[in-house]
Amino acid sequence: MSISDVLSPFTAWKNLFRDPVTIKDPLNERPGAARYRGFHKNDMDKCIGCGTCETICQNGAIDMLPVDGIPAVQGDSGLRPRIDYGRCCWCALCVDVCMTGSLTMSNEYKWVESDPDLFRFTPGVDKKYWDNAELGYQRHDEKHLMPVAREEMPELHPEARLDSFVEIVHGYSIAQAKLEADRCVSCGLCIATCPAHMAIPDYIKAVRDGDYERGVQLLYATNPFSQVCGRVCTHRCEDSCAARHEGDPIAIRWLKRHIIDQVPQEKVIELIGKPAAPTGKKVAIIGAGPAGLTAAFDLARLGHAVTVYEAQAAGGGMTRYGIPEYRLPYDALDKDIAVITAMGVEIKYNHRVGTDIAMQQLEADYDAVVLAIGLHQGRSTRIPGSDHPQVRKAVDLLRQITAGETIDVPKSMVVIGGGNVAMDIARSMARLQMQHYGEIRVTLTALEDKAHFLADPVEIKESLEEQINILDSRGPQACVIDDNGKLLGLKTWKVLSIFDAERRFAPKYDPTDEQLHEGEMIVEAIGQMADVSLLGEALTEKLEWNRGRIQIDPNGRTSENWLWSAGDCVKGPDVINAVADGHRVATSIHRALTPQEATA
Amino acid sequence: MSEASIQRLQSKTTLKEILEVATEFERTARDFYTDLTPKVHKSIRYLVEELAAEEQGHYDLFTQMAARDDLEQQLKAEVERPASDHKFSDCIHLPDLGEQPDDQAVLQYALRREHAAMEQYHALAQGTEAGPIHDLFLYLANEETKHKNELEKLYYATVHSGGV
Amino acid sequence: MQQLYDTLSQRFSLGEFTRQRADLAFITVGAVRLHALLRHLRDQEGFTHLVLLTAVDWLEDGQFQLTYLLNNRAKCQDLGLRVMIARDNASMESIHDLWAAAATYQRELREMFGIDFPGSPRLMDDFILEGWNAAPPYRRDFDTLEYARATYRERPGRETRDPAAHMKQQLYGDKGDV
Amino acid sequence: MKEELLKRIVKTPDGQEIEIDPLRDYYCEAGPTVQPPAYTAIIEKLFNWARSESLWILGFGTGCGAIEMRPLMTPRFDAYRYGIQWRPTPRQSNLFVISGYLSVKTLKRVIRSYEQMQGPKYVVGLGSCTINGGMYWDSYNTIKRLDDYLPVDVYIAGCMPRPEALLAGFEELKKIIRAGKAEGANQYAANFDWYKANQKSVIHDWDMPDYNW
Amino acid sequence: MFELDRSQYPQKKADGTLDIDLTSGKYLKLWQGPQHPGITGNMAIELTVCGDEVVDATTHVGYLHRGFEKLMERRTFMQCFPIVCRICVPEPDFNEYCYAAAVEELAGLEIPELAHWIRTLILEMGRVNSYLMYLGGQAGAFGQGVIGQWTTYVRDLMLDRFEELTGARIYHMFIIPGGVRDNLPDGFAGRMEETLREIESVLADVDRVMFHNAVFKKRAVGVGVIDTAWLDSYGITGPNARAAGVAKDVRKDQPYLVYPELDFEAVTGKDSDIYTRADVRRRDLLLSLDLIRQILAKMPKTGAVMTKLPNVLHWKIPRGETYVRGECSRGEYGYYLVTDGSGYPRRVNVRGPSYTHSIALFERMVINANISDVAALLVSLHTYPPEIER
Repeated sequence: MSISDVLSPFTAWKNLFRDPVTIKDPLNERPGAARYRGFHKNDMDKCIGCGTCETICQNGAIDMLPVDGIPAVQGDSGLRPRIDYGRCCWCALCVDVCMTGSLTMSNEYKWVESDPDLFRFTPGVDKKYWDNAELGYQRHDEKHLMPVAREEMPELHPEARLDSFVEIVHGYSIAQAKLEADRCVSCGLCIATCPAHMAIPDYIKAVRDGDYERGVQLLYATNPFSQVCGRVCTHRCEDSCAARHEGDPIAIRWLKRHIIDQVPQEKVIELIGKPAAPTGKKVAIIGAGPAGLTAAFDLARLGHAVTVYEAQAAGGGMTRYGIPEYRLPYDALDKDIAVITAMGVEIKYNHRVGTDIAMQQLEADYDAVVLAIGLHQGRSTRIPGSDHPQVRKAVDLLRQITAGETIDVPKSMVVIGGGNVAMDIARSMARLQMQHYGEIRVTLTALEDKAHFLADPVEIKESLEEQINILDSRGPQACVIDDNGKLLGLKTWKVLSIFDAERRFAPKYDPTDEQLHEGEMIVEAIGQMADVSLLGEALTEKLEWNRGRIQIDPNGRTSENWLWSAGDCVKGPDVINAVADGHRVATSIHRALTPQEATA
Repeated sequence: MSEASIQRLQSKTTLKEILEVATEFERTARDFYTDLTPKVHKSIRYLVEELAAEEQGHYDLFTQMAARDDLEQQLKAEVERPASDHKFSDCIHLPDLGEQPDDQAVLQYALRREHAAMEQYHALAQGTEAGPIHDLFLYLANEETKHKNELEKLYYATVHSGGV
Repeated sequence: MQQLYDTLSQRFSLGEFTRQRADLAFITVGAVRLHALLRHLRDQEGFTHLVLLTAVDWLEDGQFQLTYLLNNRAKCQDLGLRVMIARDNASMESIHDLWAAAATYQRELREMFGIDFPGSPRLMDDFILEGWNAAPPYRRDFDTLEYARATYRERPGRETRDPAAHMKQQLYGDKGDV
Repeated sequence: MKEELLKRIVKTPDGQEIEIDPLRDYYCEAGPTVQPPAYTAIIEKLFNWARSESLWILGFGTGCGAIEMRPLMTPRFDAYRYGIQWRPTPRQSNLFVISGYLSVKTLKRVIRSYEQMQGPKYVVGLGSCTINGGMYWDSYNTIKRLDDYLPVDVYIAGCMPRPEALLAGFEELKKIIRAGKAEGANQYAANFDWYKANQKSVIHDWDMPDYNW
Repeated sequence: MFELDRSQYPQKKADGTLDIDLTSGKYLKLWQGPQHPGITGNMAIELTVCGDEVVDATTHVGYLHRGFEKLMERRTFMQCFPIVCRICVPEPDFNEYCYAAAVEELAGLEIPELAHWIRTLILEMGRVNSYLMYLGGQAGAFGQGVIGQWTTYVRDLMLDRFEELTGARIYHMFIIPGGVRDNLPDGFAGRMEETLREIESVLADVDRVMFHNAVFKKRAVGVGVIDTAWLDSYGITGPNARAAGVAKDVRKDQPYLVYPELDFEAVTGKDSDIYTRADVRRRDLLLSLDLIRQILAKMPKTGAVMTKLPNVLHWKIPRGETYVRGECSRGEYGYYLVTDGSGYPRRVNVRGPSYTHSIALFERMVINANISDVAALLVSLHTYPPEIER
């Protein structure tokens, strides 16, 4: 200790001559930093009400509640997060996890109330002074709290599949499936979109947990066509997936397939369990497609005796006779059908109702009849020349290929249509061409431009990989036939626009842009219709019709109380819709066949 | 309207006569559809019935119009002939409806007819001076356009249903 | 660390050895000779610093795991000793005679897990909690949320909906059931 | 109950032996009473103005939020210029800032300190924890709603609120005081039994008199 | 000057209680805290005094207990991230770092290099703040209020840097399992340099007014000596140990993050009294300022700050256990994490240096002290109550 220790502290007096450091108006002079995690904002246009913010909030600060003027629609639950500032800790995990990036934070931080109940609000709905704040916490670009890219599906290389009907998609390995299932946030927005309302988040969880037996049980609770739907479902659920907003949607379809791939068929049958005791009631089902067989499965499980009449030699309907083997191998389909027949369903193949057995007979012999005949008649453009024998319909050709009939493979051909059926026939014929001639000459023309093709984008991508020449925006004008009656090809005009100002389908053509697409064969793949001739004149007249289709009530029952109808023939083409429809009529039939007191 | 009917219409010079022919068109069309109804499959009868009702509506309009005396002056005016566009129905070729036409055939016929009617009424509207007759043709042109658009949608949905 | 394990296993019967990092390993040891082992480690092997003493409740196995984490200040190595003791009437020899600071850890373990350390100073005094009359809170079978709900009042007015259930109710709930 | 709170015989320095019962002998038993406003409105207004301009905060950092009090009381934010200052003892304070969560153990001390403060007195709750439990909503050791145990005048949202938010809260409190609406102490007196019952429902070892002024 | 020999004072019995007759009239029980200006944070010390001399002391903690270790067992690994920082208010970042590092180790995650640098930067910034608070507190314990006024001001400047970097002043929630939340904002290094200069200028004043101050020296030199023999027995780490001449600093001994790439030596003292401990901290603070400069100069400017995480909503970590430590301003801070293959930690144990310092050590060293020195003694150990009871 020295004299300097006594004097040194007095140097503090120099501060007398400094400017004060005090902030003059701290209430107004100090906005939060650009990254400040202040009060919440929510962009109502972006929010889909998936509730992931609620899930991650460790404080239980977020409630999902309906909001006036925001209805539930496909892909948006209509709920919006309400935040309790009696719980929040401003960690911004909700912002980080937000699937759409709708939830953000402002840099405002002053909120004083005497009433503690006022600290609950729905950002974006309850107007707050910070709603338009420009600064505040945003999620860093690279920071997602979950992977955003879909696990890639291993597939047959295009070169390897040019001449082969072997299934293209290999299916996920267990490790891949776990990674893909891991991406799901279990919000459940997809369930409403799935026509069968499958328990999607639950079975994805089963994949995560590796509990495939539970997965199979979940699948079969809503869908007996897991092999089929796991491969060729239109998977509209994936359009409602919360993950699609900032990445790829979860591969729901592939995960479904993965589950069913993991469990041997005997185990599947064991897991489903035995059907209920026989009720003594008999049901006839016309058509062994997805709708008919789903209804058959449900009814058989409820104890009813079910007989299915199928005109073709094998079951599956359009999934067998319309979808090529490289998309849906027949043995996969056979497995689904085998599980259904294991429930006691009898399928009479090669029995065409109306020819081999009359409708009246079914009406007399059974307690209920389901009409699930699908759409097996191809539509024609009816342009000049379309009645030439080398102008074929896609469904007929596809059926022939499935049935193993010999087809006179043309060296070059033109397909009319931009849907999946068009892709199917183009790709099937291309494979046959490759097998026969070693080269592919298939031209596909469609009215729509590529952005509006009805076909799945994957189908288009794969068709191009398989050397299909796809010409979009071409309107067919005539099938050109030479003087010897030989088909030369298809004449088309350029489509200028496909929709009118009101977004209505009304294409305009440019006749000066005319092309001739050379082809020994032309295949029309523009649409299908149901062949209702089996009904006979009397029943046709008796039934009520609704705009071209048999009229049914919401449960699938026709105006004749013994007859129900389901599937494509009443709902239009879609496998999963057909399955949903099958369930619906089965429930309705069961209720009709069961005495009231038992159901009460 | 058939080709013959259009020529009949062209040869007329006064609106009154045109209106008479138009009324006739609507009537024959209505009768055509009405006669067709029992011939088609029950599932598509709704379509033919709707078409017949549509024509009946137009027929009624014309009949009322012709009965009004306050239109005398206007009905004497002369009109020009319409030009053609390249709409969808141009390319739907007139079918032979045959004994039991299906929905596609009926739709194709109806589309063609609606299109021609639309063009015709448009031209007539252009050729008349502002007034009730002008408004009527505009209204009808608009009606036929709307109807044609609906039919096109229906045609697409019915015939091109196999997109998936 | 492997070397250390080999040396130690000549004198003590040791259980599983887990090398977690180059400078961190865990060894499972029996409760009986723990005290002697700790003394050996402290006095002979240079593990003079008791980093922490804590417990893990393996409820499903009916066991508590006591973890004694020691640090060798000179070699900059850490060694964790795992001791499994029965969960019922859990009791363990006190080590406050080896490290005075251990008494505090043992007080906490007594209060939070209900593990007895006979002879440890002020063991039964309230430490962190005051007037606690429920099960020791760090035990796995003590449910803190349930306790909080039963003891304290939450502010009313909270409710939430499950998106999937809400969509079902709004979009398709009753259809097919008519 | 602690040994020193039990009834016992003690020897005085001069050798006398006396019996003491700490909970009765060391405290006054009288409960709080509702204080009516001053006899004329103008005087009450003047009082309220004076009260609002001298918010003396009790220096008891009950939780996290206490860390923002120091910047507030030092030159940068300088709360003194607003008539706000720290006091080391409840006797000199009229504002209790509950800086976030309260463990049951602290709640007991908070009640004691609050009751020792001079009326009219005010309570400010900082952050989520005082409103609805905050991030400790599922903790076995913290209370969830401050207003169950003490009358609260103003809550400030945040976790934790910044010094500026605190200042905004104090400004709001001043307004309430000037409006004559900061009646916490009277509310506490009027609903004393309700508050006491709530307090005792969570403080299991109640070893103090019911009112500690 | 400070008696270590307790033989003439009352002895403790085997059960830890004091062998004295409290009713003898010779002794007095004196409570400091939890509501007391001479206490650091919300804790209490129960003193038994004879005259103005302390004969026994008991530290009472638990006033800030929220049960973090329990709460974390019912939160997913990501949900634990926001709550850990609350365990230590003045220097929260160590919790974030230790927790993140422990999770990353058991989950097998590698984090990007830039994140390592930013983490180190944040930890050093936090250390600066913590020391600045300490200096104000230490001076304040001797009645020198002005130091606290200065250091709180410059600490606030550092909080401004924290705010622009992390988005918050106190609870930064920035070191997230997998990396850090963002890169430095534009122009950060320049503003940081200004802040560092301001702190250095204040520290120069502190040096003159506090450390070269006859009053401070009189009160602090030779008072509160920690015997080197106690170091292991009481688990003493950090500046408390380094002031006793033990050059132990985790940053140097078991280096983590980017410390191997920084140039520094552990700061030590000799005399192990209050003054030396304060001086060690002052010099360690200067070291931190230097480290911040080194980091800003050497760190990569761009790159990823987060590694790819699995879906955190159902993130499971295989069974395992680990201990991750760091050198915080008060000594060794560590997280012991046990996982059991589920989506939740099986057990988390937080080892804060105050745990041993403010209970076992303080109770030992306060004996024979004057009542007036008790507050200064407690402050000189630099303890933060919330990390004791968690």
